[in-house]
Amino acid sequence: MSIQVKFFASLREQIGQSDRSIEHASTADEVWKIATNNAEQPDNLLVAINLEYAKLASPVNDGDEVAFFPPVTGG
Amino acid sequence: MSIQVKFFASLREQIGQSDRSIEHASTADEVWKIATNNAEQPDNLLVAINLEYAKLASPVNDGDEVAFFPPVTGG
Amino acid sequence: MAIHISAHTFEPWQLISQHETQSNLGRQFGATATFIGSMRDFNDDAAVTEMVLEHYPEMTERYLKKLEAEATQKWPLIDCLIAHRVGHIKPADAIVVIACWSAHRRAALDACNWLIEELKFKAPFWKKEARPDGNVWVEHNTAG
Amino acid sequence: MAIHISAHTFEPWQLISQHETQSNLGRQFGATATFIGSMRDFNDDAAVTEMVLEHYPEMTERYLKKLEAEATQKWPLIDCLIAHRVGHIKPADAIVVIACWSAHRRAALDACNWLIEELKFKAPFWKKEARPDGNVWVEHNTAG
Repeated sequence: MSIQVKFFASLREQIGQSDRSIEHASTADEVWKIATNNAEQPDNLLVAINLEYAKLASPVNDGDEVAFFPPVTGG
Repeated sequence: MSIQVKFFASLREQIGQSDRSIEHASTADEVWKIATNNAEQPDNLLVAINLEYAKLASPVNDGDEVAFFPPVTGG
Repeated sequence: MAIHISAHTFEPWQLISQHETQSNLGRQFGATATFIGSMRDFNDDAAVTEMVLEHYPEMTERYLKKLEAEATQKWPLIDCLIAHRVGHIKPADAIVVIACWSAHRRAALDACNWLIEELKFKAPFWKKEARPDGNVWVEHNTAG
Repeated sequence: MAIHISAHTFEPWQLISQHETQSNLGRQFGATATFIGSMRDFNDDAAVTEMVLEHYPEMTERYLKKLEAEATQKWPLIDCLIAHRVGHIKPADAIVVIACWSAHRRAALDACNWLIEELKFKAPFWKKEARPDGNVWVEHNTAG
Protein backbone atom coordinates (compact mmCIF):
# COMPACT_ATOMS: atom_id res chain seq x y z
CA MET A 1 0.00 0.00 0.00
CA SER A 2 1.03 3.60 -0.43
CA ILE A 3 -0.36 7.13 -0.08
CA GLN A 4 -1.59 8.93 -3.19
CA VAL A 5 -0.72 12.63 -3.22
CA LYS A 6 -2.34 15.24 -5.47
CA PHE A 7 -1.69 18.93 -6.09
CA PHE A 8 -4.11 21.30 -7.81
CA ALA A 9 -4.17 24.65 -9.59
CA SER A 10 -1.44 27.21 -8.78
CA LEU A 11 0.06 24.81 -6.25
CA ARG A 12 0.34 22.09 -8.90
CA GLU A 13 2.29 24.52 -11.06
CA GLN A 14 4.51 25.74 -8.21
CA ILE A 15 5.33 22.26 -6.96
CA GLY A 16 5.73 21.07 -10.53
CA GLN A 17 3.77 17.85 -10.06
CA SER A 18 0.12 16.85 -10.00
CA ASP A 19 0.16 13.22 -8.78
CA ARG A 20 2.61 11.04 -6.97
CA SER A 21 2.62 8.33 -4.39
CA ILE A 22 4.74 8.08 -1.26
CA GLU A 23 5.49 5.10 0.92
CA HIS A 24 4.43 6.17 4.35
CA ALA A 25 3.49 9.20 6.45
CA SER A 26 1.56 9.65 9.66
CA THR A 27 -0.01 13.10 9.11
CA ALA A 28 -0.99 15.29 6.13
CA ASP A 29 1.79 17.66 7.17
CA GLU A 30 4.31 14.84 6.88
CA VAL A 31 2.87 13.91 3.47
CA TRP A 32 3.53 17.49 2.33
CA LYS A 33 7.13 17.41 3.58
CA ILE A 34 7.94 14.10 1.90
CA ALA A 35 6.09 14.80 -1.35
CA THR A 36 7.47 18.34 -1.81
CA ASN A 37 10.98 17.86 -0.40
CA ASN A 38 10.17 20.21 2.45
CA ALA A 39 8.86 23.04 0.27
CA GLU A 40 7.54 26.05 2.17
CA GLN A 41 3.80 25.80 2.88
CA PRO A 42 1.61 28.63 1.63
CA ASP A 43 -0.37 30.34 4.43
CA ASN A 44 -3.71 29.47 2.89
CA LEU A 45 -2.92 25.84 2.02
CA LEU A 46 -5.97 23.56 1.95
CA VAL A 47 -5.84 19.80 2.52
CA ALA A 48 -8.27 17.00 1.76
CA ILE A 49 -7.91 13.40 2.85
CA ASN A 50 -10.00 10.87 0.93
CA LEU A 51 -12.02 13.67 -0.71
CA GLU A 52 -12.96 15.37 2.58
CA TYR A 53 -11.48 18.59 3.94
CA ALA A 54 -8.91 17.84 6.65
CA LYS A 55 -6.16 19.57 8.60
CA LEU A 56 -2.39 19.37 8.26
CA ALA A 57 -2.34 17.61 11.61
CA SER A 58 -4.94 15.03 10.52
CA PRO A 59 -3.71 11.42 10.59
CA VAL A 60 -3.07 9.64 7.32
CA ASN A 61 -3.20 5.89 6.69
CA ASP A 62 -1.80 3.64 4.01
CA GLY A 63 -4.11 3.70 0.98
CA ASP A 64 -5.34 7.25 1.65
CA GLU A 65 -5.52 9.95 -1.02
CA VAL A 66 -4.15 13.27 0.23
CA ALA A 67 -4.71 16.43 -1.83
CA PHE A 68 -3.22 19.90 -1.42
CA PHE A 69 -4.66 22.98 -3.05
CA PRO A 70 -5.02 26.77 -2.82
CA PRO A 71 -8.25 28.61 -1.86
CA VAL A 72 -11.06 27.65 -4.21
CA THR A 73 -12.42 30.12 -6.76
CA GLY A 74 -15.36 28.44 -8.51
CA GLY A 75 -18.90 29.64 -9.07
CA MET B 1 -65.38 67.49 -13.40
CA SER B 2 -66.07 64.61 -11.06
CA ILE B 3 -64.22 62.01 -8.98
CA GLN B 4 -63.83 58.51 -10.39
CA VAL B 5 -64.22 55.79 -7.75
CA LYS B 6 -63.08 52.17 -8.15
CA PHE B 7 -63.43 49.06 -6.01
CA PHE B 8 -61.41 45.89 -6.45
CA ALA B 9 -61.52 42.20 -5.55
CA SER B 10 -63.53 41.12 -2.49
CA LEU B 11 -64.42 44.73 -1.79
CA ARG B 12 -65.85 45.11 -5.29
CA GLU B 13 -68.08 42.10 -4.63
CA GLN B 14 -69.13 43.28 -1.15
CA ILE B 15 -69.90 46.82 -2.26
CA GLY B 16 -71.56 45.47 -5.39
CA GLN B 17 -69.94 47.97 -7.75
CA SER B 18 -66.63 48.35 -9.52
CA ASP B 19 -66.75 51.87 -10.96
CA ARG B 20 -68.71 54.97 -10.34
CA SER B 21 -68.26 58.69 -10.27
CA ILE B 22 -69.26 61.13 -7.59
CA GLU B 23 -69.65 64.90 -7.73
CA HIS B 24 -67.43 66.17 -4.99
CA ALA B 25 -65.53 65.11 -1.87
CA SER B 26 -62.64 66.61 0.04
CA THR B 27 -60.92 63.46 1.38
CA ALA B 28 -60.68 59.78 0.40
CA ASP B 29 -62.67 59.00 3.53
CA GLU B 30 -65.49 61.23 2.30
CA VAL B 31 -65.32 59.56 -1.12
CA TRP B 32 -65.86 56.20 0.62
CA LYS B 33 -68.85 57.49 2.57
CA ILE B 34 -70.55 59.01 -0.47
CA ALA B 35 -69.78 56.17 -2.88
CA THR B 36 -70.78 53.36 -0.50
CA ASN B 37 -73.70 55.05 1.30
CA ASN B 38 -71.73 55.00 4.53
CA ALA B 39 -70.86 51.31 4.42
CA GLU B 40 -68.64 50.09 7.26
CA GLN B 41 -64.94 50.31 6.40
CA PRO B 42 -62.93 47.09 6.65
CA ASP B 43 -59.97 47.36 9.07
CA ASN B 44 -57.42 46.63 6.39
CA LEU B 45 -58.86 48.91 3.70
CA LEU B 46 -56.30 50.23 1.23
CA VAL B 47 -56.70 53.45 -0.76
CA ALA B 48 -54.99 54.79 -3.86
CA ILE B 49 -55.42 58.27 -5.30
CA ASN B 50 -54.39 58.69 -8.94
CA LEU B 51 -52.66 55.29 -8.93
CA GLU B 52 -50.54 56.01 -5.83
CA TYR B 53 -51.09 54.63 -2.34
CA ALA B 54 -52.76 57.24 -0.12
CA LYS B 55 -54.51 57.53 3.24
CA LEU B 56 -58.18 57.91 4.06
CA ALA B 57 -57.38 61.41 5.28
CA SER B 58 -55.61 62.34 2.03
CA PRO B 59 -57.16 65.25 0.14
CA VAL B 60 -59.03 64.58 -3.08
CA ASN B 61 -59.54 66.96 -5.97
CA ASP B 62 -61.99 67.10 -8.84
CA GLY B 63 -60.76 64.85 -11.63
CA ASP B 64 -58.97 62.45 -9.29
CA GLU B 65 -59.33 58.68 -9.46
CA VAL B 66 -59.82 57.13 -6.03
CA ALA B 67 -59.55 53.35 -5.60
CA PHE B 68 -60.42 51.16 -2.61
CA PHE B 69 -59.18 47.61 -2.23
CA PRO B 70 -58.33 44.86 0.27
CA PRO B 71 -54.76 43.69 1.08
CA VAL B 72 -52.98 42.57 -2.07
CA THR B 73 -52.21 38.91 -2.69
CA GLY B 74 -50.23 38.72 -5.91
CA GLY B 75 -46.93 37.06 -6.68
CA MET C 1 -35.90 46.91 -17.77
CA ALA C 2 -39.23 45.40 -18.62
CA ILE C 3 -42.69 44.80 -17.18
CA HIS C 4 -44.83 42.07 -18.68
CA ILE C 5 -48.42 41.64 -17.49
CA SER C 6 -50.06 38.79 -19.33
CA ALA C 7 -53.52 37.22 -19.48
CA HIS C 8 -52.00 34.16 -21.18
CA THR C 9 -49.80 31.33 -19.95
CA PHE C 10 -46.08 31.92 -20.36
CA GLU C 11 -43.08 29.65 -20.05
CA PRO C 12 -40.86 31.39 -17.48
CA TRP C 13 -37.45 30.11 -18.63
CA GLN C 14 -38.21 30.96 -22.23
CA LEU C 15 -39.36 34.43 -21.20
CA ILE C 16 -36.14 35.09 -19.27
CA SER C 17 -34.01 33.67 -22.05
CA GLN C 18 -35.77 35.80 -24.67
CA HIS C 19 -35.40 38.92 -22.58
CA GLU C 20 -31.69 38.23 -22.16
CA THR C 21 -31.22 37.81 -25.92
CA GLN C 22 -33.37 40.76 -26.95
CA SER C 23 -31.88 43.16 -24.42
CA ASN C 24 -28.43 42.35 -25.78
CA LEU C 25 -26.92 42.47 -22.30
CA GLY C 26 -23.43 41.77 -23.57
CA ARG C 27 -20.69 40.35 -21.40
CA GLN C 28 -20.73 42.69 -18.45
CA PHE C 29 -23.10 40.67 -16.29
CA GLY C 30 -21.70 37.89 -14.19
CA ALA C 31 -24.76 37.18 -12.09
CA THR C 32 -28.43 36.49 -12.74
CA ALA C 33 -30.87 35.79 -9.94
CA THR C 34 -34.44 34.76 -10.65
CA PHE C 35 -37.56 33.91 -8.74
CA ILE C 36 -40.54 32.11 -10.24
CA GLY C 37 -43.81 31.82 -8.35
CA SER C 38 -46.15 29.21 -9.75
CA MET C 39 -49.61 28.00 -8.86
CA ARG C 40 -49.68 25.13 -6.42
CA ASP C 41 -52.68 22.83 -6.32
CA PHE C 42 -53.04 23.53 -2.60
CA ASN C 43 -53.09 26.60 -0.31
CA ASP C 44 -53.71 26.73 3.45
CA ASP C 45 -54.11 22.93 3.14
CA ALA C 46 -57.10 23.20 0.77
CA ALA C 47 -57.12 21.82 -2.76
CA VAL C 48 -57.21 24.55 -5.40
CA THR C 49 -58.31 23.72 -8.93
CA GLU C 50 -58.24 27.15 -10.54
CA MET C 51 -57.51 30.73 -9.70
CA VAL C 52 -58.54 34.12 -11.00
CA LEU C 53 -56.04 36.93 -10.64
CA GLU C 54 -57.53 40.41 -10.64
CA HIS C 55 -55.43 43.55 -10.91
CA TYR C 56 -55.73 47.32 -11.21
CA PRO C 57 -54.12 47.64 -14.64
CA GLU C 58 -52.83 51.22 -14.66
CA MET C 59 -51.71 51.19 -11.03
CA THR C 60 -50.17 47.72 -11.29
CA GLU C 61 -48.03 48.64 -14.25
CA ARG C 62 -46.99 51.90 -12.64
CA TYR C 63 -46.19 50.15 -9.36
CA LEU C 64 -44.06 47.46 -10.97
CA LYS C 65 -42.12 50.07 -12.95
CA LYS C 66 -41.53 51.98 -9.73
CA LEU C 67 -40.22 48.80 -8.08
CA GLU C 68 -37.77 48.23 -10.92
CA ALA C 69 -36.60 51.83 -10.73
CA GLU C 70 -36.14 51.60 -6.96
CA ALA C 71 -34.25 48.29 -7.21
CA THR C 72 -31.96 49.83 -9.81
CA GLN C 73 -31.23 52.71 -7.45
CA LYS C 74 -30.57 50.43 -4.48
CA TRP C 75 -28.36 47.94 -6.36
CA PRO C 76 -26.10 48.22 -9.42
CA LEU C 77 -28.36 46.22 -11.73
CA ILE C 78 -27.66 45.90 -15.44
CA ASP C 79 -31.18 44.78 -16.20
CA CYS C 80 -34.37 43.66 -14.54
CA LEU C 81 -37.54 41.86 -15.65
CA ILE C 82 -40.87 41.48 -13.85
CA ALA C 83 -43.60 39.36 -15.43
CA HIS C 84 -46.98 38.60 -13.83
CA ARG C 85 -50.02 36.63 -14.90
CA VAL C 86 -53.58 37.90 -14.58
CA GLY C 87 -56.90 36.27 -15.42
CA HIS C 88 -57.68 32.56 -15.24
CA ILE C 89 -54.78 30.48 -13.96
CA LYS C 90 -54.41 26.71 -13.73
CA PRO C 91 -52.24 24.69 -11.34
CA ALA C 92 -48.57 24.63 -12.39
CA ASP C 93 -48.91 27.88 -14.37
CA ALA C 94 -46.22 30.45 -13.67
CA ILE C 95 -47.73 33.45 -11.85
CA VAL C 96 -44.73 35.70 -11.33
CA VAL C 97 -41.23 35.93 -12.76
CA ILE C 98 -38.51 38.19 -11.37
CA ALA C 99 -35.08 38.30 -12.96
CA CYS C 100 -32.15 40.56 -12.04
CA TRP C 101 -28.86 40.86 -13.91
CA SER C 102 -25.77 42.40 -12.33
CA ALA C 103 -21.98 42.29 -12.52
CA HIS C 104 -21.81 40.62 -9.10
CA ARG C 105 -23.93 38.06 -7.32
CA ARG C 106 -24.84 39.96 -4.14
CA ALA C 107 -26.65 42.73 -6.06
CA ALA C 108 -28.57 40.28 -8.25
CA LEU C 109 -29.61 38.02 -5.35
CA ASP C 110 -30.54 40.82 -2.96
CA ALA C 111 -32.49 42.78 -5.57
CA CYS C 112 -34.43 39.67 -6.63
CA ASN C 113 -35.26 38.91 -3.03
CA TRP C 114 -36.36 42.49 -2.33
CA LEU C 115 -38.47 42.70 -5.49
CA ILE C 116 -40.53 39.58 -4.78
CA GLU C 117 -41.23 40.71 -1.20
CA GLU C 118 -42.24 44.21 -2.29
CA LEU C 119 -44.38 42.87 -5.11
CA LYS C 120 -46.17 40.39 -2.88
CA PHE C 121 -47.01 42.89 -0.19
CA LYS C 122 -47.73 46.00 -2.25
CA ALA C 123 -48.46 45.45 -5.94
CA PRO C 124 -52.21 45.60 -6.64
CA PHE C 125 -53.05 41.98 -7.52
CA TRP C 126 -55.74 39.84 -5.88
CA LYS C 127 -56.20 36.08 -6.03
CA LYS C 128 -59.51 34.27 -5.93
CA GLU C 129 -59.15 30.53 -5.61
CA ALA C 130 -61.60 27.88 -6.81
CA ARG C 131 -61.77 25.32 -3.99
CA PRO C 132 -64.00 22.28 -3.60
CA ASP C 133 -66.29 24.31 -1.29
CA GLY C 134 -66.52 27.34 -3.56
CA ASN C 135 -64.59 30.39 -4.71
CA VAL C 136 -62.56 32.12 -2.02
CA TRP C 137 -60.62 35.40 -2.11
CA VAL C 138 -57.14 34.88 -0.70
CA GLU C 139 -57.00 37.18 2.31
CA HIS C 140 -53.31 37.35 2.94
CA ASN C 141 -50.04 36.22 1.43
CA THR C 142 -48.09 33.47 3.14
CA ALA C 143 -45.16 34.89 5.11
CA GLY C 144 -42.75 33.00 2.91
CA MET D 1 -31.63 16.37 -6.98
CA ALA D 2 -28.94 16.56 -9.61
CA ILE D 3 -25.30 17.52 -10.07
CA HIS D 4 -24.09 18.35 -13.55
CA ILE D 5 -20.36 19.01 -14.12
CA SER D 6 -19.74 19.79 -17.77
CA ALA D 7 -16.72 20.45 -19.95
CA HIS D 8 -19.05 21.85 -22.63
CA THR D 9 -21.07 25.06 -22.92
CA PHE D 10 -24.63 24.80 -21.66
CA GLU D 11 -27.64 27.08 -21.95
CA PRO D 12 -28.71 27.67 -18.33
CA TRP D 13 -32.43 28.32 -18.89
CA GLN D 14 -32.75 25.27 -21.08
CA LEU D 15 -30.93 23.17 -18.51
CA ILE D 16 -33.27 24.29 -15.73
CA SER D 17 -36.34 23.84 -17.90
CA GLN D 18 -35.25 20.33 -18.92
CA HIS D 19 -34.57 19.36 -15.33
CA GLU D 20 -38.01 20.58 -14.31
CA THR D 21 -39.69 18.55 -17.05
CA GLN D 22 -37.65 15.40 -16.57
CA SER D 23 -37.95 15.40 -12.79
CA ASN D 24 -41.71 15.53 -13.14
CA LEU D 25 -42.00 17.87 -10.18
CA GLY D 26 -45.77 17.99 -10.42
CA ARG D 27 -47.83 20.78 -8.92
CA GLN D 28 -46.56 20.90 -5.38
CA PHE D 29 -43.92 23.55 -5.94
CA GLY D 30 -44.90 27.17 -5.80
CA ALA D 31 -41.46 28.71 -5.76
CA THR D 32 -38.30 28.35 -7.82
CA ALA D 33 -35.19 30.41 -7.09
CA THR D 34 -32.19 30.31 -9.37
CA PHE D 35 -28.75 31.79 -9.58
CA ILE D 36 -26.63 31.83 -12.73
CA GLY D 37 -23.00 32.88 -12.62
CA SER D 38 -21.53 33.65 -16.02
CA MET D 39 -18.15 34.73 -17.27
CA ARG D 40 -17.63 38.46 -17.45
CA ASP D 41 -15.03 39.89 -19.78
CA PHE D 42 -13.40 41.69 -16.85
CA ASN D 43 -12.28 40.85 -13.30
CA ASP D 44 -10.47 43.08 -10.79
CA ASP D 45 -10.65 45.71 -13.57
CA ALA D 46 -8.56 43.61 -15.99
CA ALA D 47 -9.82 42.40 -19.36
CA VAL D 48 -10.27 38.64 -19.47
CA THR D 49 -10.47 36.86 -22.82
CA GLU D 50 -10.63 33.24 -21.72
CA MET D 51 -10.61 31.15 -18.60
CA VAL D 52 -9.67 27.63 -17.65
CA LEU D 53 -11.58 26.03 -14.79
CA GLU D 54 -9.75 23.22 -13.03
CA HIS D 55 -11.44 20.92 -10.52
CA TYR D 56 -10.81 17.83 -8.40
CA PRO D 57 -13.38 15.59 -10.08
CA GLU D 58 -14.17 13.02 -7.38
CA MET D 59 -14.09 15.53 -4.52
CA THR D 60 -16.02 18.17 -6.44
CA GLU D 61 -18.88 15.83 -7.26
CA ARG D 62 -18.96 14.52 -3.69
CA TYR D 63 -18.88 18.04 -2.29
CA LEU D 64 -21.71 19.32 -4.47
CA LYS D 65 -23.85 16.31 -3.56
CA LYS D 66 -23.16 17.00 0.10
CA LEU D 67 -24.24 20.64 -0.38
CA GLU D 68 -27.53 19.53 -1.96
CA ALA D 69 -28.14 17.07 0.86
CA GLU D 70 -27.41 19.73 3.48
CA ALA D 71 -29.66 22.29 1.78
CA THR D 72 -32.46 19.73 1.69
CA GLN D 73 -32.04 19.16 5.42
CA LYS D 74 -32.00 22.87 6.24
CA TRP D 75 -34.97 23.82 4.03
CA PRO D 76 -38.04 21.91 2.76
CA LEU D 77 -36.88 21.67 -0.85
CA ILE D 78 -38.74 19.61 -3.40
CA ASP D 79 -35.80 19.54 -5.78
CA CYS D 80 -32.42 21.07 -6.34
CA LEU D 81 -30.00 21.34 -9.28
CA ILE D 82 -26.36 22.38 -9.32
CA ALA D 83 -24.52 22.64 -12.64
CA HIS D 84 -20.93 23.83 -13.08
CA ARG D 85 -18.64 24.26 -16.05
CA VAL D 86 -15.05 23.07 -16.13
CA GLY D 87 -12.37 23.34 -18.81
CA HIS D 88 -12.02 26.19 -21.33
CA ILE D 89 -14.58 28.93 -20.85
CA LYS D 90 -15.31 31.98 -23.00
CA PRO D 91 -16.84 35.32 -21.95
CA ALA D 92 -20.65 35.13 -21.57
CA ASP D 93 -20.56 31.35 -20.97
CA ALA D 94 -22.57 30.20 -17.97
CA ILE D 95 -20.21 28.91 -15.25
CA VAL D 96 -22.60 27.91 -12.50
CA VAL D 97 -26.33 27.24 -12.25
CA ILE D 98 -28.17 26.76 -8.96
CA ALA D 99 -31.90 26.06 -8.92
CA CYS D 100 -34.08 25.29 -5.89
CA TRP D 101 -37.73 24.26 -5.96
CA SER D 102 -39.96 24.48 -2.89
CA ALA D 103 -43.59 24.91 -1.90
CA HIS D 104 -42.87 28.39 -0.54
CA ARG D 105 -40.61 31.21 -1.61
CA ARG D 106 -38.52 31.70 1.53
CA ALA D 107 -37.11 28.15 1.42
CA ALA D 108 -36.29 28.37 -2.30
CA LEU D 109 -34.66 31.81 -2.07
CA ASP D 110 -32.70 31.13 1.13
CA ALA D 111 -31.46 27.73 -0.05
CA CYS D 112 -30.34 29.16 -3.41
CA ASN D 113 -28.50 31.95 -1.64
CA TRP D 114 -26.83 29.57 0.79
CA LEU D 115 -25.81 27.12 -1.95
CA ILE D 116 -24.03 29.68 -4.11
CA GLU D 117 -22.08 31.06 -1.12
CA GLU D 118 -21.07 27.58 0.08
CA LEU D 119 -20.11 26.52 -3.44
CA LYS D 120 -18.00 29.61 -4.07
CA PHE D 121 -16.07 29.35 -0.83
CA LYS D 122 -15.67 25.59 -0.48
CA ALA D 123 -16.22 23.54 -3.65
CA PRO D 124 -12.88 22.53 -5.22
CA PHE D 125 -12.79 24.57 -8.43
CA TRP D 126 -10.00 26.93 -9.51
CA LYS D 127 -10.06 29.62 -12.18
CA LYS D 128 -7.13 30.65 -14.32
CA GLU D 129 -7.81 33.74 -16.39
CA ALA D 130 -6.20 34.67 -19.71
CA ARG D 131 -5.45 38.39 -19.45
CA PRO D 132 -3.57 40.67 -21.84
CA ASP D 133 -0.45 40.35 -19.65
CA GLY D 134 -0.60 36.54 -19.35
CA ASN D 135 -2.42 33.74 -17.57
CA VAL D 136 -3.25 34.42 -13.94
CA TRP D 137 -4.72 32.12 -11.29
CA VAL D 138 -7.61 33.84 -9.52
CA GLU D 139 -6.51 34.05 -5.91
CA HIS D 140 -9.77 34.77 -4.19
CA ASN D 141 -13.46 35.07 -4.92
CA THR D 142 -15.08 38.48 -4.87
CA ALA D 143 -17.06 39.03 -1.67
CA GLY D 144 -20.24 39.39 -3.66
